Amino acid sequence: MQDFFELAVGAAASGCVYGLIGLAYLLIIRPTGIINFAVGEWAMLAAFGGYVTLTKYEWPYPVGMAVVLGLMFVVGWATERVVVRRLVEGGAPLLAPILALLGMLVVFRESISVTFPPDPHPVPDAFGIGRLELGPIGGTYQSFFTIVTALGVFIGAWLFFERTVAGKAFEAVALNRRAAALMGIDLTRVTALSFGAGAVVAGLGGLLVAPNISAHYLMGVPLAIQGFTALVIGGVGRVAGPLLGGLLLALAEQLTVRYAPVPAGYAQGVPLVLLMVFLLLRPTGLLKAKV
Amino acid sequence: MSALLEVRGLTKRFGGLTAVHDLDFEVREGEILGVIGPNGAGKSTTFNLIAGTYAATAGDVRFAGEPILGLAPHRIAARGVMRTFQHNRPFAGMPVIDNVLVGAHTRFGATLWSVVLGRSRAEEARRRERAAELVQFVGLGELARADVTTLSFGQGRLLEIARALAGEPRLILFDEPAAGLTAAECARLAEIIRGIAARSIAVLLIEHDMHFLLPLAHRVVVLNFGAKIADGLPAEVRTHPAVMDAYLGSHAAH
Amino acid sequence: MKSENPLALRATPLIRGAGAFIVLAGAAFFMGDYHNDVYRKLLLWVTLALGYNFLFGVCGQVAFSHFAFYGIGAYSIVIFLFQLHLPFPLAAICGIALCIAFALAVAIPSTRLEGFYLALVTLALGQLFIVVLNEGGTVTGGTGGIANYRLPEIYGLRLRGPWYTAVIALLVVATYAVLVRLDRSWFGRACRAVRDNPEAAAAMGVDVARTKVIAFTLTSVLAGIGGMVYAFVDNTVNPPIFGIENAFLLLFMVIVGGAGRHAGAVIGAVLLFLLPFWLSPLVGHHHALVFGVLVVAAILLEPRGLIGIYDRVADRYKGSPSR
Amino acid sequence: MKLVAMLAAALIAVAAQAQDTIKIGVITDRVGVSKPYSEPATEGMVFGANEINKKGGVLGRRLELLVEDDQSKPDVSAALARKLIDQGAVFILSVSLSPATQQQQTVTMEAKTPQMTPMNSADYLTTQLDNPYFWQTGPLGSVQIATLLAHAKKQNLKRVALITDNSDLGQAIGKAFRGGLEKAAMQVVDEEVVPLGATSATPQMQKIRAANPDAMFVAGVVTATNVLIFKAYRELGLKFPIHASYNLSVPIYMTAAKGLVNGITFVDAYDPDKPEVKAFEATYRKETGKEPANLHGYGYDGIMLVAEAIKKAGSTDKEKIRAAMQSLTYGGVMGAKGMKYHFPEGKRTGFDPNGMVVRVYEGDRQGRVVHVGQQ
Repeated sequence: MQDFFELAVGAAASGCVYGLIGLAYLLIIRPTGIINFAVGEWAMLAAFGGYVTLTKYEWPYPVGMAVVLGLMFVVGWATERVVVRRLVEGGAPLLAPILALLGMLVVFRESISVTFPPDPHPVPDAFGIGRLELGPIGGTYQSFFTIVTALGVFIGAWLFFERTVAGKAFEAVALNRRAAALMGIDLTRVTALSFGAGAVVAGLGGLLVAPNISAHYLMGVPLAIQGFTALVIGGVGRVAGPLLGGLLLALAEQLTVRYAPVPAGYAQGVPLVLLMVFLLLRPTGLLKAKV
Repeated sequence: MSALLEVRGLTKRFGGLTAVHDLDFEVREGEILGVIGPNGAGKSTTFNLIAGTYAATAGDVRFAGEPILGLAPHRIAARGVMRTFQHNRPFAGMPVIDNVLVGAHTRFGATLWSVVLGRSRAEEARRRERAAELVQFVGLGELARADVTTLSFGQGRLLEIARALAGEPRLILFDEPAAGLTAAECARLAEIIRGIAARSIAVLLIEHDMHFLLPLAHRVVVLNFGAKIADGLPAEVRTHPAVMDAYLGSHAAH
Repeated sequence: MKSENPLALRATPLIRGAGAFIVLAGAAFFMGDYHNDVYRKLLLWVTLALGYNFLFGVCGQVAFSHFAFYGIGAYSIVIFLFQLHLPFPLAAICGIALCIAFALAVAIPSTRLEGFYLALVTLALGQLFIVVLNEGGTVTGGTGGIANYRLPEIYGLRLRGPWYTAVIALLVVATYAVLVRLDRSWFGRACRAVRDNPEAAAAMGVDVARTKVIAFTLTSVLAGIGGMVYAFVDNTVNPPIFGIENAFLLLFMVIVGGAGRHAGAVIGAVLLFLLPFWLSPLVGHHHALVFGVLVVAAILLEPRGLIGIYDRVADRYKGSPSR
Repeated sequence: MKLVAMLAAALIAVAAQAQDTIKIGVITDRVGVSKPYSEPATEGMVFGANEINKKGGVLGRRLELLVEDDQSKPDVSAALARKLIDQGAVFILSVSLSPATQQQQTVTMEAKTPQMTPMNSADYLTTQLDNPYFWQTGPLGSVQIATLLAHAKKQNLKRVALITDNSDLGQAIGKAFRGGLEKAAMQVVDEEVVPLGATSATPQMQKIRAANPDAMFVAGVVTATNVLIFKAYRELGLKFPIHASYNLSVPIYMTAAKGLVNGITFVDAYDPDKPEVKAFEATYRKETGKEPANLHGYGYDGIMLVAEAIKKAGSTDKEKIRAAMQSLTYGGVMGAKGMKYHFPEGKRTGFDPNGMVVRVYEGDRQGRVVHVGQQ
């Protein structure tokens, strides 16, 4: 049982990371409908940012983190400006920006690949390596830090969409771009902001998970797939969707390994099978959109 | 004349709201039946129930004596009931003539196997010729090879009609065909619908605009609040007090 | 029309196909070993791109299982021939049957899903396939795959070198012919209708689910047949070939060339397959970066694919109004 | 007539020029999954070729490396093998993915061109295909586990756990490790796989902890995944000893796994105290200004072996090179002191089964050799 609690904390931390990546998708899907598979590469960029600022130059953690996330906003904004805006304003079908961003995935990955050596680069834990015990629940500092940070981001995102005028503007754009434009909402600005915010959230996910998985040039695609899976399981209808989906996915992955009586090599296939079954039974995700 | 389409006790509830309540009417062979009513009278719901887009809560719809309620839309089309859409829904990636050929989908006899072996060319040519005739019939002859995205709204509506005709229907369902058309286009549309009836294809016309519908329809059914409030010849319906009430009431509300 | 010789009419596409085959296959006999090898693999990519274009470009289904089916075809023919020792035709039929069974098993439930949900299911399937290959023990040879076999003799002939290239050329031409015929039939139009507007397609009598299932199964089987041919290109099969990376590359090929257009798929496959071969000597290990930039640029400048350039040029010469 | 004579003269000149160098093909991965291992090995080869050329080359001719990038794609790899053969390579060195090396073999076997991998360690490379033109001098997974077990003999292990990743080499070495452990009559009480893309290895380590083994064997070769495993090991406060594959011998662990590797035993093909290694490292630093590592050594030994074989053959005739290679005995940078590559009785794996060493991490540093060979 102690194992279970310990595992639950670690899995929750992984799930929060998947959730953050899922949220990065969601922030962009909401106003634009664009599925951006390059979010995983954004997480990778931030992880490398963490390596440079925190490991190489040994800046204090909050400073390094703030600088990296600030840069991520610029990266997201620039991605929209250079790649997406032209296609959206040119009236290209929705698939065109999705695929252009898939191309950007290659560009981001290869930029890192030619800049840094191919080995994994260490990124430090926020509070060093250590364990925190809260009654029966025990886990690493980094796990708790990840969970708390991610929850903070999700609450912030929820408040933004539910409680602020700007959030309503995002929502309005999501429902109907033309009508939103008539209402005086600056579509271009909303789109650019959504990409900036998406990059920050994905980057945060990358920074939080990097102490475990290290920063390396092939880390992006698995995160992109895990985040997308979280999004699909949870549903795009609500802000909490990706978080719920991420937690479920991480629990499924890790509990399978720990408890399912399948040979080790096949354990990695179990979440895939679960995902397929889940999609076929409930293609709209767990949380339905509010009507 | 016998009834081609019989609607009996048709009811549809969305949650607590009854959109259509215990509706009865019939469409006879070769006639133009108009269904009118103010906004929110349940016209569109009725249409979608017959076309198979919505599942009914209760009732029965028979086409040529066979029950069709609850069948998937493509099965209803295969029986010979074709439809148009109020908001044009062309297949954007195809030229006009190919759009019309999609309408003939259920009339192709060639199997996939014979297509692969190249044995279906004669049928394809025959159907294409027939589709060209229909394009001509609705007046889009010169645009047969054009990209559908270049069509005007009115031309798009005509394409909807040609596409529905290509399915060799015995009944066509029109969903507010005059909506968004200019007066000249409406006149042309009325002419085409008469031409369709003249080919002994029955027409069920759901329409908001009385001025368009009444001169065209052979018989009229009037709906309000999901129920039938009147039916009969256009002349009778025009002066029916309940109808005037419903329409004036609805206009007053605007 | 009727006065013409009906035989001549019927022979035209056959002659065109035969001509294309002779050119494609004949070219192999003027190439060295290296170019022949690249050419063989290129032709296989073209086959895959043509099939994937039908699924994605014509029928609008985003799936990432194409390489899994390529792998099912490749592995099944090898396993049936050299482990179960079936005769060649029977092994081929069993391989195709296996592809059909898997495709139906995926497609029938998946038609309930729209757009990217199908993508996710097939993405999971693609990853699962690799897991199974790696864990398959002696049946799949694990990570090392299967090697040490040769194309069996058929009527005392063993096709090698450019002669085997000719087999692949035949595959390309046949795939192209089948797909073009389907595309120009009621089935192709139904697929495009389903892609453009499923609700309107249903109203026109198109069984949307059935159309999707058939398109998915058909293109998956074509991929499987391609895989069977691939198995004898290098006489070895191993898991990395059938991974997700290649599925994404296939998607890029169809997009860059022009989704929904057979010629576009061919252009995309040729360009993107050969690009690393050209770029690598020029820019060294930056070639993958340049590849990415070129793909993005192509989509930005020609969202409808490179075939769009051809269309514009053709329009200008014909003098017909531009789109 | 004059024209023909001129053309003929030109042709002869071209042919003579082509005769000038001996072309060695190199198939590496510069962008794909094998890049972390392929790049340093290739650098080692380039360094070695330069060294040979400075000393006058082989048979009085310069070595020319034709380097091709297969992106870790086996089908591309086979095509590149043909390209290199078409361009006149008399030998091909393969340092990309194991399946890529395997697929190249289908070509070299047909074209009767000598091929060697100085680094790939999957056992199947020489067992699946009976290719007399192929050699492997990377230390096999089966040798790695045997060496580790010989060193651990005095620990009297009975119950052991095995963990690996799902990369193709990780799986192949995992398989070899399992075979070795079973052969040594140990009970593998738990076997785990950490897939690529996993964000935590805690569940695997918990399961191993529950199985309570005497020691854990790490067969994985993906550095990032191994770091993840060691992190979970530390975080769970586990104490059983770790014996790891040769992947732990790459120097990156000293920086990428700071504070995580102390006390881990690993098998290596490299002894920093060996005179040949000291000489190699000194000249490498001097020539390139960079710090060499064991991965460079694999590539360096690879090109040296090829040069030796050509020298011994006295010709660039592929058949003669093949015969020379098969009868070669050569001591290089890699392996324990005094180890020599050789291919006795037609064997095509050249790394002496007793040529591996065992080392232990001391803090973040890779310590000295504590054990040699399988005895």
